[in-house]
Amino acid sequence: MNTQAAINGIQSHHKYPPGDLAIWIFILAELLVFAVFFAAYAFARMNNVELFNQYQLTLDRNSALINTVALLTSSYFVVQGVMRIREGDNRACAAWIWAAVGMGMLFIVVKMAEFSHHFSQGVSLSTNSFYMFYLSLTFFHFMHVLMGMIILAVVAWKARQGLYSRDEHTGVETGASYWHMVDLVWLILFPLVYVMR
Amino acid sequence: MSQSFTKAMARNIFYGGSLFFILVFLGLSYDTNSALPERDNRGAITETVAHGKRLWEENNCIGCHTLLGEGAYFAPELGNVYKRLGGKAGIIGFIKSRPAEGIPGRRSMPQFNFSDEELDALAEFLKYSSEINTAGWPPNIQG
Amino acid sequence: MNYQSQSVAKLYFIAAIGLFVGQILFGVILGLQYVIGDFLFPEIPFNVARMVHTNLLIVWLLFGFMGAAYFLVPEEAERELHSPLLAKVMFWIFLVAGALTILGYLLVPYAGLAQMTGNDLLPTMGREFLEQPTITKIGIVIVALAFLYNIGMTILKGRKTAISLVLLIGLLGLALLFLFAFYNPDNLVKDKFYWWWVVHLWVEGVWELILGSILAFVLIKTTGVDREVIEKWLYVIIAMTLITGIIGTGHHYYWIGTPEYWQWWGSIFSAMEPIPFFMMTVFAFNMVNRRRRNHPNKAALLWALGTAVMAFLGAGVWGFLHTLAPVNYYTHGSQITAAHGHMAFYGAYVMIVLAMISYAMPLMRGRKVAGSNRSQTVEMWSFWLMTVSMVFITLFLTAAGVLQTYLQRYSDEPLPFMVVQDKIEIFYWLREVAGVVFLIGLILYVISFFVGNSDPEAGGGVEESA
Amino acid sequence: MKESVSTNLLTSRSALLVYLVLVTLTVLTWLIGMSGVEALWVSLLVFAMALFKVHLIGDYFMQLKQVRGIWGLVIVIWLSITAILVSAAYIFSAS
Repeated sequence: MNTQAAINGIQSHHKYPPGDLAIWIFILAELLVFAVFFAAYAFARMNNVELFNQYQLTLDRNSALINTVALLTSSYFVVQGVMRIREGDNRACAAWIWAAVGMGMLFIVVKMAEFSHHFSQGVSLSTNSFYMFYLSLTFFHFMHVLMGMIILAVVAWKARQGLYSRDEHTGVETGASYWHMVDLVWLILFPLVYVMR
Repeated sequence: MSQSFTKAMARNIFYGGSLFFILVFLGLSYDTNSALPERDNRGAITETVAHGKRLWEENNCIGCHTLLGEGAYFAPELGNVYKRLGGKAGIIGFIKSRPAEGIPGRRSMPQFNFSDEELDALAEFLKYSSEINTAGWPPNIQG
Repeated sequence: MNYQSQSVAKLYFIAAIGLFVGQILFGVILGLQYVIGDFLFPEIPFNVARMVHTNLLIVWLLFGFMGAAYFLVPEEAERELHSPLLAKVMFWIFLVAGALTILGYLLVPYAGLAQMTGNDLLPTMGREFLEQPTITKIGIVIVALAFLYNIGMTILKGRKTAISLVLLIGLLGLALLFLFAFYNPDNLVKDKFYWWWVVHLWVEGVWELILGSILAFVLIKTTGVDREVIEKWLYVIIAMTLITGIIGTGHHYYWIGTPEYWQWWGSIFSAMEPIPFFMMTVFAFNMVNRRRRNHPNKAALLWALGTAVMAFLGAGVWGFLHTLAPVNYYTHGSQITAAHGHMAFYGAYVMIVLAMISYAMPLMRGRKVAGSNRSQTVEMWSFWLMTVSMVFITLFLTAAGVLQTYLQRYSDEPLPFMVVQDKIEIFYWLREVAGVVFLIGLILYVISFFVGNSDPEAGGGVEESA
Repeated sequence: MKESVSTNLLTSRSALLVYLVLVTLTVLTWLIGMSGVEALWVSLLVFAMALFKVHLIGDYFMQLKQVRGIWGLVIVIWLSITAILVSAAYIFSAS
């Protein structure tokens, strides 16, 4: 079946990435914003190394690990979903995508617990510049996860309705590409904010 | 995999993306509103200050001056004029001293013929404005 | 012109051009007051002249937008306007209210105007660009609602295209956000915070939707490129505009008492604001290169391309110059802001309205597709005169602003405001000269409507007007 | 049936393999964080692992390895810019 998928799937080389090109323009814009945000974090840290190092220790790395694995797993599920729809299997595709949404849900729950822990200690955007960046970056990313989940939910629902096919499933690839972007950004965010000193 | 760039997807991104960033903006605005009490010197807003603000508006001071850097750029910044002119007396004295017919060839503030009470209210308003936490702006006393 | 009711736009356009002339006359007066401080003092003090200058700009652009909508929507919806009568009535109400307000500024001391119009009941006056008496503001809301009703009904009953929907969203946003003009708390920081919801979210938000849709309309008409392609890019560009522009509002929240994280959020997002403008430039030239016909109305196309370029320069590049917080710390509230404001407004909004007028006017005046060659030649001369002089106004103000920033804010021994103003006087003189050239360009623009009316149509008027 | 080439890089097997590498590197990053080792080179190592992970996501999950031209390089370009800016800031702040 896997070989079949490979044969039926996509050709070895393309001019454009999978999904609607419009989403890729959007992805580029988002990536640009995040890149600037990351650089801003790194340069702001330059002037406040001690402060950043001190408050970084108040973050919960275990939660961050769970969240990273959750996003990676969901991305993997999405990949499975894309492969299934390339075989024309709407039901399996929907199941995988719903599983990815579930992993997104896990991320949301863990992240909310983290936020509420910080808020209960009176931490806000105005506390200091480390927390400003931590909250800004994670909140901004958090919103992206929510948006990605909505997109994936729509894709899964449409797949369940049998609205995609082996030949026409751009919608699935579009949603998948966006979700991978959300995952990808977190992969930088996690070491940068939680680990690197 | 046929390449596609569809109007429908572009439209969805417009609606979704706009809504998304409106929500982020509202979130930040909410936070700003809860952080403002620490910065905006609201404790100092008395009846007199409010009266001063009304006078500031009803004489269109912003049409020449800037306040916290916003307004016209024809006359000096007034966000820190309380400090620059050394207190209320300096402000009141300046406003009172303006010649009604102006100064030949030069810019001059009009003579508004304010009452003493109005002058005090304006000065109080400018004092309140000068004590807002503006993140260190302007860079120096000249505004 | 395919629909009879489109012709109401003519009224709006004529009013817009008339008010434009008034705006520039006052602009020239202002420029002179910068160098001859007592010019017209105390009869027309600077603040009054400036109020007239900026308010006329806003009002004539609104007339332009409304006219554009009345012309564009029937064509897009493929039906007559819902109520041409309502459009005419609202035109006169708006014109009279606008004229009375301007006369009020000029004839009555501002404080007296505030008292006459009952500013005490609901104080909204005396804030930059929102100087209109409260009653005028209420009038604006009523006119806007009637206008939206008229446009909305037309779209609802007819064909719904991306262009008319985007235009409608832009106009709706314009009306909605204007409501924040009525919020004026005693707390100065809150006042300023929400004041930007009108000002910034207008010019760097919803107005750009209006700009985008008018540009798309003119491009479809003049290039004949597939609607599908143009509308697709319209969506992408305005999406980018809102993505960057909404949080980009943060670049106004650096020094007005708002929390300091805005320095980061504002810098990051507003640094991206040139992107949609750049995309618009590339898009416009691309469409023209792919054109499927040579439209005889060369002037309209020139204005459309001019918009794409000048909006990028004025709003994009000149905005970026001072949008980053560390730069803005020194340039905030200096002549740099004035430089940016002039070119951005001209490039983005003045030019797009003129592009629409240029396209629509010949049709409403009974031509098949375009004016005569002679009239177009004069119009194109006016384009270059106005555009080049605006570039120079911007350059001179930028030079003034850089010097001002250095002398007053950055040097080791900062000089007082008025001392600095004297030192940069030469640039104000040069700006005034450029301003006069702009006025000449504008006069030429008006003349272009009276030239060559008996000449045959450019290109013989052979082509389809669809 | 479309033209098919057997060199399709995204198969169930390769996807699983990539996924396992990603998780392993993530756990490794976490371990380094928990170990309390502090040095510039450790931070840069962690960062390099993150960059590699992003590259894997781009090439395999987003399937950019199969895309010719500029679109196939978008993630790599993004990565390079981010990498240069962030590591420059870290190197400067350590010295």
